[in-house]
This record gives sequence, C-alpha cells and structure tokens, in this order.
Amino acid sequence: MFKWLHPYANPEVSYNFCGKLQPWLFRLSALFLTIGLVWALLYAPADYQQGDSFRIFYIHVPAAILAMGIYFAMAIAALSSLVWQLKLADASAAAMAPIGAVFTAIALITGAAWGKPMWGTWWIWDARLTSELILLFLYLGVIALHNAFEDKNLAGKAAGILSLVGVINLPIIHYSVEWWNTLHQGATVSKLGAPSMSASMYWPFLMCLLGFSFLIAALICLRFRTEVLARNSMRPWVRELAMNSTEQKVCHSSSCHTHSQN
Amino acid sequence: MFEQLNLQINAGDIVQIEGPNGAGKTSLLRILTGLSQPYDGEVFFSTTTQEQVRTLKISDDSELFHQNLLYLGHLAGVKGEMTATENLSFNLALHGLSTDSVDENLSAVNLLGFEDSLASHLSAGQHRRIALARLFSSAELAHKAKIWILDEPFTAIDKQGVANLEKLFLQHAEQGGCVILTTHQDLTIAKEKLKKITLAYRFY
Amino acid sequence: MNPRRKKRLVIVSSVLIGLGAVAGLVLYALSQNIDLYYTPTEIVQGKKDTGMKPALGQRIRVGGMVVAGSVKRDPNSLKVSFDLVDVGPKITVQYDGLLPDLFREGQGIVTNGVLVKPTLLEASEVLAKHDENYMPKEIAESLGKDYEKKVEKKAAGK
Amino acid sequence: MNQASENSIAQNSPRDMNKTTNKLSYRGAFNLMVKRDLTIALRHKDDILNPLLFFVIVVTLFPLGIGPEASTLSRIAPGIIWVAALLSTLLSLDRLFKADHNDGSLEQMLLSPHPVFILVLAKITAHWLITGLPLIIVAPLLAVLLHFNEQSYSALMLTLLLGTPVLSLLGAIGVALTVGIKKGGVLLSLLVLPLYIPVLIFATSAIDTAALGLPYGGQLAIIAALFLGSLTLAPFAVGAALKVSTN
Repeated sequence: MFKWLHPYANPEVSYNFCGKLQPWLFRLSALFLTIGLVWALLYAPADYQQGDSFRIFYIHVPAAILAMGIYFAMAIAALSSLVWQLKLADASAAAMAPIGAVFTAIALITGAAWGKPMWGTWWIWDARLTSELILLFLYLGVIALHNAFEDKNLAGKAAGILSLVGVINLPIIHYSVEWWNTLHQGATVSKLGAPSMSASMYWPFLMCLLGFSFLIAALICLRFRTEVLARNSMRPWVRELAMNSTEQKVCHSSSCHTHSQN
Repeated sequence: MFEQLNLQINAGDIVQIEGPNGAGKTSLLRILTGLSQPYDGEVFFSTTTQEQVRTLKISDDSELFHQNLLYLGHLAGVKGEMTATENLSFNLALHGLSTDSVDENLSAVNLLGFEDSLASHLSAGQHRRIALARLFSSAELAHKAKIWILDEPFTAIDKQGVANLEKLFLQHAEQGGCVILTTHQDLTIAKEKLKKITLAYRFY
Repeated sequence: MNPRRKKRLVIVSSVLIGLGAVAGLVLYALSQNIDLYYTPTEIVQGKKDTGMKPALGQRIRVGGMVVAGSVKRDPNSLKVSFDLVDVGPKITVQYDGLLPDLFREGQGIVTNGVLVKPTLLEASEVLAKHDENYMPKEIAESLGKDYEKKVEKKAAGK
Repeated sequence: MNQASENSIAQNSPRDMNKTTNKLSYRGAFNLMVKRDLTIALRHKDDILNPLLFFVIVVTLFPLGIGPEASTLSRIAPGIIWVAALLSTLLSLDRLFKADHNDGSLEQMLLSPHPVFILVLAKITAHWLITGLPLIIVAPLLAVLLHFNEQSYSALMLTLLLGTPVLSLLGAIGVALTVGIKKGGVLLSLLVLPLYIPVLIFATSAIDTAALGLPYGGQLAIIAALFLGSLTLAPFAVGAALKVSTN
C-alpha cells in the first residue's frame, strides 16, 4: 500500500525532493502572504466591536493554529520513527521543533498585545493561553533534550518519546484550564460549519493562513535538508555533494572558462 | 565503527574479541546483547523449542533471549548499600536462579569472609568478583544462561582467579554454552578451542 | 495457549482495562458540573444543582452582562460602579481601576472580587469578554441590536 | 514405609526443579525489585529525609515571605503545599535511575529475563513509598501551620494520595530520558514540570472547592484518571526511554 512512499525513505532521494520543492514553497508563501497581509491590514473592514485592533488576528490566529499543527506533525513523525524505525522521520521531527517554538512564541506575544487593549490584561490563565504556553515549554523541552545528546539518533528517539508524552498532556492541560476560566473567545474558524466571520474578513485570513503554512513548509524543508546532511555526513553521496559544491565555489571565484568550455 | 562484520557463534564456542582501545569491542558486545542498536544490521539468535529450531531477531523476543544471556559489562552492577551476599542473591533471583549456594559461589571468587560486608566497603576488584560469582552459580546448564558475554572479565583479577575462570569457560563450553569475551590478556586456552575476532582501529 | 501469548494477553488486557477506567473517570468528571463561576442569579438564588450561595467576604468570580444605563463613574477618580445581570436578578459591582476598551453597556464581562454585601461585589479585576464573531460595523448595524444582544448573551452564558 | 519415602522423593523432585528453574513470575520480580530499592533507601536514609526536609522548609518559607496573616495564608495554602510537593518530588527523582545507571545495575535490569516495564513499575512504586508517602504523612501538620481551611483536610489528603504517585510516574519518564546525560538536572525540571501542571491544577482546584463546601468529586475523578492513565502508560514510556538512554 505504501510502496510509492518507499523511494522517499532513502535520504538522498528525499533530500533532492525537498530541494526541488523548497523554492516553490517559498514563492507560494511570498505570494499568499503579500496578498493576504496587504488585504488584511489595508483593505479588510474594521471590526464592529474592536475596530482596527482586531487586525492582529491575521497574524495571531494563523500562528496559533500552525504552532499546534506543527506539534502534532512532529508527534506523528516521532511515532513513526519509534514504531517503524524511520530515520528520516526523526530528522523531520528535529527540523520542526524550533520552527514550532518560534510560531508558538509569535502566537503568545501577539496574543498578549491583543489582550491588553481588548480584555484589559496582558495575560490571563485561560485554557488557550495556558495550553499555548505549555506548548512552548514542551517545544523547548524537546529542543533541549535534542541538544543534550551527542548522538543524533538517540537524541531523536528521546525527543520523540517526550513529544509523544506531551501530545497526551496537551489536551489535558487545555481542558483542565477550561474548567477554571474562559475569557478567550470561542474558536472562529476551526468549527466545521461556516466561519463566524464575514466573508470580507475571512478571505484575507485564509490567504494569510495559506501563506504562513507555505512559509512553514518551506522552512521545514530547509531545516530537514540540513538535518539529513548532518546525519548522513559519512555517506558517500553527501561527500560527493560536498566535493561538488566546493569545486563549484572554486570555479566561481577563479577562472571558470576552462571548466565551462569543457 | 565497524562495517561488514558477519559472525556466527555456535554452542560450545569460546570467542575472544580483541583490538586496540577504541576499536569498538565494547560497542560490539553491547550490540550483541541488544543494549545498543546497530546503526545498520541485525543480530539473530536461535532457539530450540519442541525439536524445532527458530531463528529470531533479538528484538522479536527479548525476554527469551535474556533468559539465555549473562552479560557482565565494564560496570559491575553492584550496589554499595547492600552486602556481597545480598547483591549476588538479588542478581541470581532476578534471573530466576536458586540462591541456595551463594556462599559457595562467593568463595569460588575468593570473597570468603566478605559475605556480609557492605559492598561500598569493598574495592573495585572485589565488586567485579561479586559480579563474576554469578558465573559459578551451580544450577544446571539447562536452567542457566547459555550465552555469556563478558566485557574485560579479567581486570582486577589475580592469576589464580584468571585460571579458575578459564577452567570455568571451558567447562561451560563443553556443556553446550558459549562464551564471548574481550580481553587484553593472552588466554591459556588451547588454540583450537578459541576463536579470535580482531577489530582494527579505523580513522575517518 | 503458549505462555508467551498468555503473558502478552495479560499485558494488553490490563492496559485496555486501565484506559477504559480512565475514560470512565473522565466521563464521570465531565458529568459533574465544575465551575468556579457564579452568575448574578446564582449569587442571589444559589447554584442551580446544589443551592450553594457564596458567603459574604468570599472571593468569587462572576460572569454577566453590564446593564444598560447602570454605569456610574466618579468624576474625580477611576472609581466606577455598574450592575451585572444574566437572566434573573442583578447585582452591583464596584471597581477602582482602568476598564478595558471593550467594556461598555450591554457587554459580557468577567470580574473577580469579594462579595461585601449579598448583592454587592467589590471587584479587584474586570475583564471584558468578546465573542468569536468578527464583522464590519455596517453589517453589525444592519443585523441590528437584537443580533448583537443574542450573541452577547451566548457569550456571557458560557 | 520405604515405598512412601520413595514416593515423596519422586514428588519432591519436580518441585525442586521449579525452585531452581528460571520462571519467576511478574509479581515475584516486582516484589524483588521493590524490596531491593527499599533496602537501599533504608540504609541510605538521606534519600528519604532530604526531600522531606526540603518540602517542610519550602512550605515554611511562604509565611515568612508573605506575612503571617491567616486569611491570606489559608487562601494560598493548597497551592503552597502542592507546589512544594512538586519541587520535592523533582528533587528526589534524580536518585530513581541515576545511581543504578552509574554502577551498571540498570544494564543488568534491562537484560534480565523480565519485561522492563515490570521492573520499572517496581522501582517507581519504591520511589513513591520512599518519597510520596512521608510527604502525605507530614502534609496535615504543615497544613495546620498554614491555617488550612478545616473543611478541606480530607480533600488535601485524597489529592495527595492520588496525585503523588502521578508525580513519581511522570517524573520517571523525565529521569529515564535524561539519565544518560551528564548535567541532566536542570533539563529534568524543564521536561517534567510542564507535565505536572494538570495534577497541580486539579488538586488545588479540588481543595479550593472543598473549602467552599462544594462537592469536589469531579476534580478527584480527573486526578484518579491521571493516576490510572500514567500507571498504565508511563512504565512503557520509561522502558523505551531507558533503552534509548543506555544505548
């Protein structure tokens, strides 16, 4: 069933595949982000209650959604690396963690900046805010654990176990705090039905979400490739790659004509 | 570390793995026990159940494999807070062996008189000997570990002790067990009974 | 059954039993109404299921809607008082401090404070709650006050 | 007569065989391990006393820092006791696998013919008996010092009884992950404390609710669920983590 996936389990193939994918992802993200942000920040109508302040929504919400999304992707990668011993899944989990941490931080900071004028407080110990904060801690724990091991393979496994434990913990924390206090509004867009947002505001949001998703995908590709290189540095294909690139550099800096004529 | 290593060890073999420091002797032993996973490659073991030989990966049934394994690593695994007797009895009991002959086993490794002293008062060599005493456990072969994997068993052991151990290895091999060990010392075991694997040190 | 399979069965079944018990306990917990929230009605009449009323001097959290026309500001200081309501009787809240932007009459808010009289709360914190609906002003106006009220009632009731 | 004795020998021999053979039940292995760890702890009393002393000192710091006003103290007492319990458990976790890792007995444990999770569960049980139980015994005394609300003593005891094993179980995962790392202490707290948050929230919420005279069965059920959940899953996670750490 998964036969078509098989070639991608080879580090060299997936390295090259991501290399081809990456520029396109960057272009798409630039396209969508430009359209989405310009539309959202300049042309979308102001909210009836919150005025222009609500525009931070267009950065805050995509960041928050994607921060969670990256964590789940990382946990799935960790699970598949632990169960099926996929070394590449390890590399991709390692690639995702810092990006996820950065987006969690963005979501928290923009959330605080939004909360002060709207709710009257920078911070409230509310379900979403707390679970997002714990998410940041979990990301930092995974990264720290990753760095603590010298052997990348072991580091991946250990960090994988932690991220799986964390994935169980996250919903618990979320609901535990929900019982306390709910100041944060309900979900606007994660509902299955129609979004509770008018279309003139919703479309730019979708653009932004897509733009950020492509940006994240591109960044993951970038980091994934370096992870693959670092883990396979002894393999012949990586050495060849390194040789070629140094040759090219030499070629760029000095007289290149003989080479190009050849 | 090492590449393209392919070895098969049968019942009755005594295998000495040698090589300079850092060649990967300990790593190889740990891979054979299943403590470490090799970057690439597999370790298999065979079992006979009801006249039928099965070959399994270690990870397939590690419990069964561990029933047949006795590993002594660099660290003796001796708790300082317990006496020599308690340490040995615990180790034997954990492996499901009788603890009736603990005193005899301890005397076999020259620890007579130290049975009830806390291990923290004993020297490193004595710790090693507490660990080695497990080898002398008098249970019949059918019930004790067939595969002995020993990392530098002779460090801090005197000449007489080494001779005793060698005799024990031969006896174990004759009964159908196998011994895999690393050591820098030359063994006095006859050449035809001893297999040697030499790991070379490689620079990258 | 060979002993190895039997052991495996024991392990798997005990894990399943454990997880089943977890699910059961969580369901039980969810059926219990856990909230440390009071609505103005509950302060006056007691909690719906237990009839518990908060004692005087007790720190509580109250959620409700600001009654239109009830906000009185002290011209010389930041002191402000207003009434909170949900479906039944109302209570009065006194607060000394900066109110959030979203605070306005008819808005759902959450406040922490000490109950000083049966229907008077001395608030230490007033937090405005906004809902998950975003729309331009024109649409909100065209939908009319009714819609706005309905939405806020929903938000306040949560 | 003669025949009878022969008979008895014949009956005896299989039993003798059983005695020397390798089958040690799960329960036998579990008991053996708990007994060993308790013996070690009793001979090494610091393991029991230091975390307990730490717990007591942390709790007594709060009245000194906040001021002795009874109403303030009684309001924050559940939080103080629980946070102190988290910290003292964290402090004691280091011994859970570290000593065994350093002297090689952890390797022997992993290579024993028993499934790792049984031995792990035994070690965690011993850890709880050594650190969690004394804490539960001392807690009511400290609660008096903090002017604890009289209605919530039973809630305090119940949450501690159900909650401290969760701390040991979840903590063991963190220790198992960091046991091979030289300076794992700070890392350990970074990994473990976020996992402790649900226990803290529900325990203090249960105690607060009890102080209001409201039923706290819901919170208690959640803590029980956390306990059972970690009891069933943590030993496997710890086993996997130990295999990684000793690799």
